[in-house]
Amino acid sequence: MPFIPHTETDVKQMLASIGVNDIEALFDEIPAELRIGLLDKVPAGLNEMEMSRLMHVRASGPQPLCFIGAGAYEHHIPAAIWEIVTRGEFYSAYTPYQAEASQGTLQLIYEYQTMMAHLTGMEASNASLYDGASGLAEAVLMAVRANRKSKSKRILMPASVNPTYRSVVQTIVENQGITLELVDYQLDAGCIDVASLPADPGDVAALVIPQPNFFGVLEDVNALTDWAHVHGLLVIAVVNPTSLALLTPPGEWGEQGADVVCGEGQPLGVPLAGGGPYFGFMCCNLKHVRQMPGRIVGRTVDADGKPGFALTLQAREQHIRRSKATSNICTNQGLVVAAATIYMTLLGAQGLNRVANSSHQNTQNLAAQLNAIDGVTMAFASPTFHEFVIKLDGVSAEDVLGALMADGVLGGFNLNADYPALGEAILVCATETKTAADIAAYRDALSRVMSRLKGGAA
Amino acid sequence: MPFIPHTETDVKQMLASIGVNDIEALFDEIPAELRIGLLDKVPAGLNEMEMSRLMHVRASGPQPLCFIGAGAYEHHIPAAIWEIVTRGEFYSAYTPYQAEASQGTLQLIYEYQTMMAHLTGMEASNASLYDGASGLAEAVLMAVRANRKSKSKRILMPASVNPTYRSVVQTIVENQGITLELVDYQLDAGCIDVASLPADPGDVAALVIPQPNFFGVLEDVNALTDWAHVHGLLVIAVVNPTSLALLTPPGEWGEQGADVVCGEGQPLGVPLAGGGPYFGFMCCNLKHVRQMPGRIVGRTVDADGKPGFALTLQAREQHIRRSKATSNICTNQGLVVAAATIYMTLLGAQGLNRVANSSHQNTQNLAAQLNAIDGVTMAFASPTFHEFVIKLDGVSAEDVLGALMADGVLGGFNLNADYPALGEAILVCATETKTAADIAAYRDALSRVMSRLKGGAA
Amino acid sequence: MSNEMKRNINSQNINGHQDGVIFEKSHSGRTNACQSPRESSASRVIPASLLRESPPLLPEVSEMQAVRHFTRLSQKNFSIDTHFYPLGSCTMKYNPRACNTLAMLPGFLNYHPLAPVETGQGFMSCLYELQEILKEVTGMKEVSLTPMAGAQGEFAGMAMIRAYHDARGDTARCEVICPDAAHGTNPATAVMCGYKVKEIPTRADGDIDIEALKEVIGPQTAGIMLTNPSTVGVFERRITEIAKIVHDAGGLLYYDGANLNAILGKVRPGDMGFDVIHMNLHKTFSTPHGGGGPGAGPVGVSERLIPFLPVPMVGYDGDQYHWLTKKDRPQSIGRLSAFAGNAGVLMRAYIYARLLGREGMPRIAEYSTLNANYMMVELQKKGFDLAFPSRRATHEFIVTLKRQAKTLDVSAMDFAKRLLDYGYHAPTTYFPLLVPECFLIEPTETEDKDTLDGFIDAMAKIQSEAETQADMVKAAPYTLPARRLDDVRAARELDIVWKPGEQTR
Amino acid sequence: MSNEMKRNINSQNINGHQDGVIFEKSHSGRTNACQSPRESSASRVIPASLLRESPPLLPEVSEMQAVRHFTRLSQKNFSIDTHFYPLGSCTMKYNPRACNTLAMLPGFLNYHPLAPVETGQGFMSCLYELQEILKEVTGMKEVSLTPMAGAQGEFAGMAMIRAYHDARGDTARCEVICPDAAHGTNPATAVMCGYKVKEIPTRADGDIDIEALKEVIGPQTAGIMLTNPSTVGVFERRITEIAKIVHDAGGLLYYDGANLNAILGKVRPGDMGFDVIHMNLHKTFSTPHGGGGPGAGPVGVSERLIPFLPVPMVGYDGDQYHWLTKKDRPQSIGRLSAFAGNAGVLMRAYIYARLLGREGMPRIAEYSTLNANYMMVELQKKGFDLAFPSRRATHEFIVTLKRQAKTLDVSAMDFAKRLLDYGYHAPTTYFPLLVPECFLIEPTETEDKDTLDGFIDAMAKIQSEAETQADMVKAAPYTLPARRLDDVRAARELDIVWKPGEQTR
Ligand SMILES: Cc1ncc(COP(=O)(O)O)c(C=O)c1O
Ligand SMILES: Cc1ncc(COP(=O)(O)O)c(C=O)c1O
Repeated sequence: MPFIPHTETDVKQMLASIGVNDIEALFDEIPAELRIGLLDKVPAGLNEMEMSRLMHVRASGPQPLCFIGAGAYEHHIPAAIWEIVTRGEFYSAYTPYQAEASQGTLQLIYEYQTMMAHLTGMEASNASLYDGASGLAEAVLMAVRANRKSKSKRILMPASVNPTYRSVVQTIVENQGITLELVDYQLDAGCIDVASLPADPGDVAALVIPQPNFFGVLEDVNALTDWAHVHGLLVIAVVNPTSLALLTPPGEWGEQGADVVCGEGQPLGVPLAGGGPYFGFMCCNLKHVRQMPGRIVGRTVDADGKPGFALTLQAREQHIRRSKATSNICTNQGLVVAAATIYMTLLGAQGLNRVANSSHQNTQNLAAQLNAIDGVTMAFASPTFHEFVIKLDGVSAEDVLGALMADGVLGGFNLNADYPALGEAILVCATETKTAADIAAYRDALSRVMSRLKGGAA
Repeated sequence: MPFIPHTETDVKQMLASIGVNDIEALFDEIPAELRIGLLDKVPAGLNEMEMSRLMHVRASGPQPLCFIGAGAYEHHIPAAIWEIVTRGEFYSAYTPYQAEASQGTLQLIYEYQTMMAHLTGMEASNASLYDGASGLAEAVLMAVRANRKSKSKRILMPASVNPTYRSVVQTIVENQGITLELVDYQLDAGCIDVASLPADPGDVAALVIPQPNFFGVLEDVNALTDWAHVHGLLVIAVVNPTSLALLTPPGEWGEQGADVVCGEGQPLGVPLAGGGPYFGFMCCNLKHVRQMPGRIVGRTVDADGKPGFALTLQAREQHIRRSKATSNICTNQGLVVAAATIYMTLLGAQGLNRVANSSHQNTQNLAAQLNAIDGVTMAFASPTFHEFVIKLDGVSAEDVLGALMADGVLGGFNLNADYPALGEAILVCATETKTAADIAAYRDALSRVMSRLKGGAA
Repeated sequence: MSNEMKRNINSQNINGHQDGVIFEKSHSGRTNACQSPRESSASRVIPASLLRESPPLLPEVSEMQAVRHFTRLSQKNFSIDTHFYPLGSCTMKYNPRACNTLAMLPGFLNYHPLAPVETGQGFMSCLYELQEILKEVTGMKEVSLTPMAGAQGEFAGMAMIRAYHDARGDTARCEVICPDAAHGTNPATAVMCGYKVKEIPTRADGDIDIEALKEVIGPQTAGIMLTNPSTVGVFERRITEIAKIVHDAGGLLYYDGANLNAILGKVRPGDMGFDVIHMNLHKTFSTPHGGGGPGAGPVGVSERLIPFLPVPMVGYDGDQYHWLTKKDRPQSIGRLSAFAGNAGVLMRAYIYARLLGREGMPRIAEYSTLNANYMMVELQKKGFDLAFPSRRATHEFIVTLKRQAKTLDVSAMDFAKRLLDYGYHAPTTYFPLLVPECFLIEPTETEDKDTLDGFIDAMAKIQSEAETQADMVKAAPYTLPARRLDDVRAARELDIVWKPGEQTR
Repeated sequence: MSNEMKRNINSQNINGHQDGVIFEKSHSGRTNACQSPRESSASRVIPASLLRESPPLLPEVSEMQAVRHFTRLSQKNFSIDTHFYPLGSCTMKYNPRACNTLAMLPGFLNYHPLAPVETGQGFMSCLYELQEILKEVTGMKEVSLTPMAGAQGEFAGMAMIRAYHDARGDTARCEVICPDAAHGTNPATAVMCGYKVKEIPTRADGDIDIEALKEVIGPQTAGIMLTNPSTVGVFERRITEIAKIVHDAGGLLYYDGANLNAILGKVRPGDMGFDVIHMNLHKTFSTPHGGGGPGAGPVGVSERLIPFLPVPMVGYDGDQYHWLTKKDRPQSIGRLSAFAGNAGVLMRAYIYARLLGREGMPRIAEYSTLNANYMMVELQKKGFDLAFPSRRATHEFIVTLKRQAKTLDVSAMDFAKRLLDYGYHAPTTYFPLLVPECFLIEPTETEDKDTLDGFIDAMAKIQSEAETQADMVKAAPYTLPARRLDDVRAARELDIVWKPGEQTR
């Protein structure tokens, strides 16, 4: 019996101790009419050898060259990370409820909090949320709670924020009566025009500022932050953590810095893996920490006066506060956070900076080369981090991406459905993992595809 | 600098403490004329990302269906094994010289010794030798030392022993004046004819008995053992450990059992990996244990009287006995032994028996199907374990194997070079990893190839 | 021997700097050449006003320092792979290693979530089949895998209930009923979905107080959140009656399926009359807890809630697997994550389910129930008080140490800490809240009898320690990397981010 | 608190049964369904006389029990990934994790050693390039990778020397010269190759006594086995002179290259005049020691020994990589292993070498030498006696505790055991044999200054403990999974195989 250690003798002794004749007797409180037979639609069990064979087949297949970003980024992941993270002591431990038996996990989270705080320029970090999108939803809920000056449940949400994030936020906050008001972007610049923001926005709880935004474009975060603060809005920053090795941390945006910082942690050592598990990070300053959702680890001392770590500020959480908690979150993304912590440790500020720089430069490089192809233009003139948008002339983005895929290149994310105003447009990314040859391969493939499709030939 | 933690400040402080100006000064005892410049032919360093890319390319390529055995066997390897074995505490520890700081490794080896002893039916096991072939060489050296009744350095070595093993033994023992005398096999049965052994072999130190032999055929080990003992020879058994779940353990061969048991440990949870690292196992009875080469772990007690483990009988070893040691072996195959120990633990006697059985049956099955192909016959009539020899009629083994490879099937080991008397013959293996479909795929491929090659068509 | 010497001898790693926080091992200027891309000289196009002025404070350590630090940290944890961990409501069972290895095959890890589905059919087929397996196991009509943990599954479930009422124009329903024993996420979720929470009490026999239910239910009731077996570890026998009461009032039934271990293959929430269920794959389906996550909380629904399931889901047209999105399912409550949820966790659960197979499912229920009942009876024989002595244990059961707290002044917390010294992780303490000084004990099916017996013995020993040396027990643990930690100070003198210039030890 | 209680409190895992040997956790009838093939009913063709009568005694435990047992065992080890491990002559440096991960890619692991080379070109290209790198690093003319550890490399080297003399008909050479400081494998190897060993002494300054060499050398001399830097941790300055003496006498020079760390990229054995060298890739090239192996001991040779190199080697014809065997190299001493040696170890070394690159090689020498010299000087400043105070340290150096043994009755062994309490693995003790009460200390380049300082501090503290509390030090360690073990009993009451009915603790 897979994973069941009982011998026949064990079972006999245990049943005798309980005083029943068979295991079935232990289910005698379940009403008979509810009992079921075999689960026919569940396939019969496989042994590990058979399962391994099956999964190897399913994991095989072509591995195309991938230039998609759009919220999940291919970065080099040092081998040490997952070898350590999957050690049983991290992998198979529970949430550190018994602090004394969980100092490893607790200290690691404390170190993680420290790294995230320094990276974002904030004073506090939680121990993670599910992912970047749901983390933004939690940030919105938190901002509504935290903005003591505002009574409104209005949030300004730029259209340059990842459209999927916007829809996740919508799903999560709408039942509490919070409304998201769209802030448009400039069609030529791909970012918000600060000058176009209303002189008197009324009572609004918060402004969300993406950096870089979904188009890879850098927003004028300083001006946006100051505008928000002048009008009593809190600022929620949604940032790419890799970019923070290079870009102004949200804590230093404008005069006062952002109030809540969140984002997707995946770029920090987490494999693409079909979309998860990733993790959402969230930081804020101490004045708001009691409004923050999720677990927080604090350093304290033990009975001998030696430093040690424990979960703290638990009065914010569902297991203590129940219906009055800051969030319903319980299980978070602990193991993924462990990976990110080791990633940041292995890279350090300089390594992360090189990742950011190299991604930026590869992207610049790719953009320049694609731009030279007939029928391909850059959608926006603004500076970008490690993504950019190309516009296609006379061909559909869908056809182009399909043709590229047949050539072994995943050319990017089709913006058509989310941003029809852009026409046929593709969001493209090149991180540090892309070599000059990869970039040339994309260029060559795209230029073949463009001339074929535009030429009308098959 | 990869893997070097020194900061500039560290280096300055350290040099100041030493009292030199630069690191170069530390090399001042090396004669200047011997110093070299850059190692031009060593390629420039790569970072992990670049190296990872390179190795992924080198590891890619077709993975043909493999029916080769001939000393290395594809078995299912439970995932848990290598996840545990590669834990830093096992992976990056040294030989357990400081017993108190190495109880993990030591206890594991003690458990390994126990399993091997029980598997082979012997009283003692060492902690491993390099591999099966060199292990046999050590067994020969040991037998010469251990056979007090014999003054000769003659060893009877059956031709049915793996030919590579025979040549390794030759390389290792010849400089000590030991001679290997070939014992022939029966061309129709594929094993030794006990009746054909000399009535008076003279003074011979030992007889080597393979079980199963290189052809997969089972030798009459009981009769062979008794013959050897009657004539004052020690018996060296070379066995496949998987087969021992099914077959009589050498400790029970004939009247008195074998004297030294050795073999290749690879089938016990060790990946094929292009040929290594594997490990050689060696067992004997207590009366010979002081002649055994290699490390041995013993259970003892600590200062508190609690059980603990330590290297023992070190007076046999080179670091104590130097030129009088039983062998020059120092580093052995510790980590691979850890894998084998976990393998045997996860499978248990029943699991290992099923592996043996299933391999045996798949092989029977495959043999029957190949036998039905025109131009293919079984070389030997004798019972086999999980390998068998086919003879090809009118085509060359080399051509057949080449054509099968083009079809994605590695059809076996070509016996031509080592056993020309067999004609065009191939040694074939099907372990428990082969499904009915795999077996059918081989049969179909071979029957296509045979009719193509025999038909003379391209 | 001086006192200081004595202390030195007995404290592991006297030279304690080895275990300070990673920042204390950092020295400025140290880098890991192997882990950073080469420096490139190409120019940047980012305006200076958007650039960071000083680098973030991240550790500067070598790769080996990092490996050593985190390897040593890991050793300070209890975990399933090292200890018996009978944490009630958490289902700490063995996480098969193959589930990890196979889910981490490069072909899966490198798959971009927005890559064309043509390039990920193997991956998607696993998710699709997992949907099918979970449907069958729960008896629900359709499953969405997207929620990323139990609590998000609860959110999805309650949001669907709300969407259902809204779609019918039944908008006055503003209350959700929860038993007082409910897990904290239940009321918290109800509030996140804009509901008010009404608590109903649990009876002395562990079942819900149906009279109380009848009193609070009404046209304002959107639904009820239950779990069965309940969080007090017993099977709610009158579940069919409860379902009828709720449905008759126009409410829907939410099933908190965090703990399915005791009913797998025995009885199904769908058959009990539930409208929506979430499952914690990181419990019943043995995906690892990872020191706090990630998990996965798929939701299953009855016929009437199908249109509202969160997207994406995986569809199959007989030829190709594809994502189902809001376009395909316009009434969906929408998305809960940027992509498809915790895919890697789902893969592990899929592998586990296939390893178990249809025969394995009921066995889980049988042996987890056997283990729990055995421990319950044996602990009772040793003199411990059960919270619900008249009932069968399900996968878990509750011991109350109220008597010990009162007569010996040794609390459940003290027992818990002392258990750590004996090499056992403590059971869940002080949950559910309604049982004073409680231990919620869940052994799971993967523990052998010797281990259970060892734990029972340890409990008995601690009991006798408590009787003779209460102070010793109250100051436990003694043998762990830390003595008892000061939680009050942790909250009062908040230290949640390390700052330069500090020294841990 | 009773004494028993006190002891209980302070012993980890009071409930010790958890750490017995695996057989004690075994219960008859337990199986791991997941890990065995299905039972098949087909008949067997094996005669009963060849079948086993009763199954072997292997553990019967669940997968989780196995995982828990071996995970817990692992935690009882010191290792590079957890501790500073300055074991002289062993080069315990960081083993980069990528070397493991990349060497274990499925494409490599599944490659059968007898598969056609067409299907393993990627694998073979790594081996070929490693041969080339090792040639360049050692300055030798040709390299064979096949020896499976240092000692087997030595064997190959000495067998080649013998084959060389034999090939020239120079068969009277029956002696091999070794310094008294030589590693035990050297004399043992010489004997395995049929030679007699002549020892020559080491001078007080650590160099070889050339006069003694001149005395023993002669027409009976097959060769000399040296290592440089020598096993006493100094560079043999007159190596060119020694080479001339040996060559003039018709002997060949064997270089024990177990420890190349201090000379990598600085000076090459080939340039010093050596005819043959083995390298321990599990030291200099950072492949893991694995608690005792596996290693790899490739050999490199000068021009005249090329024909004798052991096979297989990897050849490249500009198009395809292929195995070179006895057919291609008829004068080869032959094969040393069933296949091509410890291929997986070679792969790890190859990856390491490529990560280092040409610039990285001399850096290894520089920083390992810096660390050793720093520690040597600092320990001397703390009052420890150096074995060769007038010399530079190479990658390692020797402290002698003779004075402490004499005046305080605290031996090198006592210092070693007490260091364990401080969280440091002990240096190599009592080797080389010629230095009494010695510590051979090799920090390697991968340790940072703080760690070295911590070790130096610990040594100083132990010194003062030895002065005031010798008995305490002599009974160390106190904080490890075992107190000092009884080696004498281990050998006298030999218990090397567990037997049923026994109970460990
Ligand atoms: C009964 C019950 N409900 C809900 C949850 C919440 O699940 P999660 O932690 O995955 O969000 C848990 C787990 O802690 C639980 O035990
Ligand atoms: C100087 C020296 N020579 C030879 C050897 C033997 O190498 P191996 O243990 O790999 O056989 C060693 C390693 O222990 C050594 O240090």
